Amino acid sequence: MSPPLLELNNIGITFGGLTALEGVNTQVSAGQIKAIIGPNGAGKTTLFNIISGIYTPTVGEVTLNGEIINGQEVSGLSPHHISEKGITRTFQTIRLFEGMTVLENVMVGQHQKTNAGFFAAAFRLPSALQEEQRIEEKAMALLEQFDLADRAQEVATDLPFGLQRRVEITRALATEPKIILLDEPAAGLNNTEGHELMTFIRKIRDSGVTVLLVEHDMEVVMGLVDEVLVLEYGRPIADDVPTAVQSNPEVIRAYLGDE
Amino acid sequence: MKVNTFFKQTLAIVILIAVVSGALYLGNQKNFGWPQYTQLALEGLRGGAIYALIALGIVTIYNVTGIINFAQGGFAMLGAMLAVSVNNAQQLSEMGVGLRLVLAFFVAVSLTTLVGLLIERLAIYPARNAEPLTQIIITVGVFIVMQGVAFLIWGSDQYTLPAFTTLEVRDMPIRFSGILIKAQSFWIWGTVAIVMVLLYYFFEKTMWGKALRACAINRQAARLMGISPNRMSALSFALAAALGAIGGFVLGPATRPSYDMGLTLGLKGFVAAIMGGLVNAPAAVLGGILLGMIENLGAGITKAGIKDIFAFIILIFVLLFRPDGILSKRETVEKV
Amino acid sequence: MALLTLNNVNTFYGQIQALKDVTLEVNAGEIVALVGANGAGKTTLLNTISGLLPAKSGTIQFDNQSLNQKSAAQIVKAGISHVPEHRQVFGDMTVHDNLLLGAYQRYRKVGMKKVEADIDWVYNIFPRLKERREQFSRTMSGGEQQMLAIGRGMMARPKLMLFDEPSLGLAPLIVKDLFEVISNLRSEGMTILLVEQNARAALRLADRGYVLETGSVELEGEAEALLSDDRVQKAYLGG
Amino acid sequence: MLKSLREKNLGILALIIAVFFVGWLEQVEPGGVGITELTFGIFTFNTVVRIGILTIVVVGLNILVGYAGQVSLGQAAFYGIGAYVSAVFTVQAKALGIPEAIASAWIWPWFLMLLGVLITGGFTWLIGRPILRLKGHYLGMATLGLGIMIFILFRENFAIKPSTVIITGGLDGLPDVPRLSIGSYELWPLHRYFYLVWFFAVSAIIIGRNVVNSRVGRAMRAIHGSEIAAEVMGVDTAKFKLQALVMSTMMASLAGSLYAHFQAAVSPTPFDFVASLELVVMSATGGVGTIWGAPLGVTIILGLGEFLRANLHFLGAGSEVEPIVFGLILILIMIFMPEGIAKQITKLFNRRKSNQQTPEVSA
Repeated sequence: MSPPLLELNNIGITFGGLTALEGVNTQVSAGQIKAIIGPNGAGKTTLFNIISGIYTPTVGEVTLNGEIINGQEVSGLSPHHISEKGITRTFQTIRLFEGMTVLENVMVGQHQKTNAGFFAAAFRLPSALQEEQRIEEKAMALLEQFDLADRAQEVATDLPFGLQRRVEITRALATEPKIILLDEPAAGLNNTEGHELMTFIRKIRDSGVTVLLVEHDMEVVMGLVDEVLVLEYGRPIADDVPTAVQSNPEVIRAYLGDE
Repeated sequence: MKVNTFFKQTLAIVILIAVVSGALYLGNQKNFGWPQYTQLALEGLRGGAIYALIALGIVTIYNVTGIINFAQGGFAMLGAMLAVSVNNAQQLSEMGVGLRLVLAFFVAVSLTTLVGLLIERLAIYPARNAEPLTQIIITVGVFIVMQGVAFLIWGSDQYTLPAFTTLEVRDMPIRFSGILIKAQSFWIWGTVAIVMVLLYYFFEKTMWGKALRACAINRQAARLMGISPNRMSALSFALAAALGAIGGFVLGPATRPSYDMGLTLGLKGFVAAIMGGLVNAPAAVLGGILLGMIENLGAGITKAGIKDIFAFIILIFVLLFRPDGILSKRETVEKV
Repeated sequence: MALLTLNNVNTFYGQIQALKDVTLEVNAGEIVALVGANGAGKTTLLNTISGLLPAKSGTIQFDNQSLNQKSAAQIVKAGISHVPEHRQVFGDMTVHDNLLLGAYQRYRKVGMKKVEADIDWVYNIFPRLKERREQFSRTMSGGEQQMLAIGRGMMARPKLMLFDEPSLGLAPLIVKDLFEVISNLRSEGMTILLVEQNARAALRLADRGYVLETGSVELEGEAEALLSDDRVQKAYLGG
Repeated sequence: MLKSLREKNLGILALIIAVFFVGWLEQVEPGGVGITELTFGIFTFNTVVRIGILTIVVVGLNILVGYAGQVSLGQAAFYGIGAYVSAVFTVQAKALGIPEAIASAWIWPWFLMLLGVLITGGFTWLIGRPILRLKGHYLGMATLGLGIMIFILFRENFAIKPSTVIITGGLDGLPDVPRLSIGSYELWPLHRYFYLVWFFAVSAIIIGRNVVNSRVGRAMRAIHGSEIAAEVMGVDTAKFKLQALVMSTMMASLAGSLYAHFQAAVSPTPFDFVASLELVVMSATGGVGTIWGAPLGVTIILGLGEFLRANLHFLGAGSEVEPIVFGLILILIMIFMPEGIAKQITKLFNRRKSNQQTPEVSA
């Protein structure tokens, strides 16, 4: 059997003596949609920050296709290196680039796929112009694919909230990732937008990108994902298919309190 | 990360050793002995005490409002110049010098405090939600206006204030085995010490002081206590203005006050505040004192003209190696 | 009679609508629990009541006066004390100073003597705080900090207290103590609006409850009835 | 996209026409009379040249501050490095032991201009990485400190050992910086120099515009929007911040050299801390995040200064009122138009546009 696409081995991290995560082990196979859930302060976003290389874990390591991409021994890697290797993400609070159009936002996602330097840009060398043309087409194609093409020239941060979410995800997809991390993609969306989002995420998976998401909206989680990892106080308490997690007494206790 | 920290620490130590040995070498070239070094350090301590006062004002405002106040040096200038005006006033020539100085002190401090309050209400409050860079530029604008008005009132002359001990322009030097200290230095140290004690009392024992601290620690929780951040912002500017004015007043006799004395003082105050990590008042005081001594020693062993450069060398080193201040123990965690 | 009434309140965080047409009541002398999953808008609701976040539309009535357009300070003065989430004690200040600041909006009116007497009242309820009166509050355990946050809220001598997830991050035994304290506060004549993620514990304590889901009230009723209602679990874990 | 490009080229074309028009005006009525009349006495020809020089600096600063989002409060010092390299190695050539044949060649000042740019760029490239790791206030303070350090070196009396010549001229500065020439064609009187300055200024605007509308510029703007989001998009943020800094300081140095040959003298004051802040103010007034904000901001601030100097005495006030009015206007601009005037204009424009489109949007 081939190794899982993404593997977390005994991840732990402490901040100033406080343990935020401890003993987190999990695997994500290619083509899956997997969710991380848990009560407030369980360490879900911290885990995302580790996978995307923003934090280095105190113990343990993250591997992608069997290669260690984050951990104490490879601590020099910045998030942009990890993005290059094929992991990208979105954020809990949308971080679209201010003042840039939807198209330009998505074109930034193509950054690694291009290499025009400073001088090529300053003097509009033909190579740079061709490259611009290429990634503009590529970005437009992505926008078409995810029904955003008619918004391409609008300033991204002026769009309605639900669309901003989708632009942010499309931008991340423009990096051509193997795996995309979505941090609370449904937060702040109404029911219609929530359902649209579920369709959208399935579309992403069908296009060959593995999805790992943090989500509170249980309707989204249960209706969408293949597996759920449940964290409580930085420790995993369940890692299973949704129906099993839903009836897991530990999980119910974590959410609702003792019987 | 670990390798990085180790490298940084080693580099810092190597630089420190290089600087100290370089300084000693240069000192030797000039045949410096302990008396000279002590003399330089003590003279530096005088400036350092003033920097400490200015840094305290900057730290207070920063803690409460998050604004770096470029006009802080202007408060010191205003304190000194207002004192000069009172002292030189024709109408008061009947009065004894000592009494006049006491009056000058109260006029300088209260008027400057009022100016601080006005600045906060008119220039800072309307932009309280603006970007930090915008706010910084506003305080720069305030400083330019203050300096411009000062030039209008006092011209470009350098004035004098009588020394507090002799009540004359010429101060009394005090000798200790080869070291010479002006009596005004003791007034400066004494005043700064008293101000520190009063500030401590204010922040620790009064409800206003506690409310200011609460606002600095957690603005939202402070609001839930019924503390208004807007009022605290005004209070912090008033307090900072008073601190600056006191500094300018006691420094007056030791320098020649003029309309443009604020810039350098303000900048040195920043360096001191940043040495303290911008939020830590006692560390800022220590920063001010250290800064005064280092720059004076540095100028002594090299050239007097480049005295100011040391402050900024220190500034850059502190920012690069100890961005949380010289006393900080924690490692900065990058926030997302 | 209703002490606090919210009518069709809508609140936004930037562009996100965090509360949608929320209508609820708290009667004098009640404990009302407000439960719901992460991100349901519970904290936003409390922040809207206490004036930290302005409501975009709708009315908030408290004790026969409107709270719309009132500043946080005025709302404290009107008699609402908000014990915020994550405790938010002033860490670099002593326990005693934290309590003093709790009386900030009224110390000039009632005088320091009365304030000190109130502090003794709080110390009586939380003897642990008295032991630690000169200690910096950040050096205390989570449970002690929560007690301090509550004591600090009590120092405003409010008619209504808002609690935001007081059980968060505390061991079950301490949570039990805490809930007992909250229940005792009611016997002292205070009205309580309690936000909890821990739905079962909160509903056991409360008279009535509201279940919030993505910014709107999905369910309301007697606490007893809600406890046995399957739809509550659904609101948390989906159906 | 193509359409918007054409619009931008139109702007540049208009600017070039304006430059030739002003140059022609000067030749018809020398001494700046034409300009002065046209602008109701605010601008002299001299000011127009200064606007050109400072535009180069502010275009660079706009890229750094407005696009890459990194504050520099010490930019005047880099402007000063260019000026001092040009001045010291021409005026003090003899004292520095530079052979007469080299120092008097027409190409020598041009070489120095390039040298200044390379020195400045090299210097900021070396020190940029650690400094740019700082953020917000801290970066502002570090660049401020750096600027003041360099300024103190300009001001200081450094003598070359055997002789007693003070190479930077200390507080008095250096007089008699030669004019530039190409071969035997001297770029003087002023209208010739004017064309040179504006050639560089227009080039700076074009290059700036090209850069910000490219992959590099997009990366910089992304960093401004969110450094961490840019990172996860694969942008090496440290690299692009450094590029923006190096580019902006090189532009500043180039402008500094032009300034030295324009004034035919250098002294420390134009490169001090206040000058650095004035540059930031120009950039902010014009509007950070637009290249056209640079010439606009420079024009407004310099024009304001000239206007105050020329007109305040009519109001019964002396020139000493100028900084006060300047400071007050600065505060007002920051309170009421924090995004700058260019942005305000664009917004007004867009609002009108979007008003026309309203039915479509609401459908």
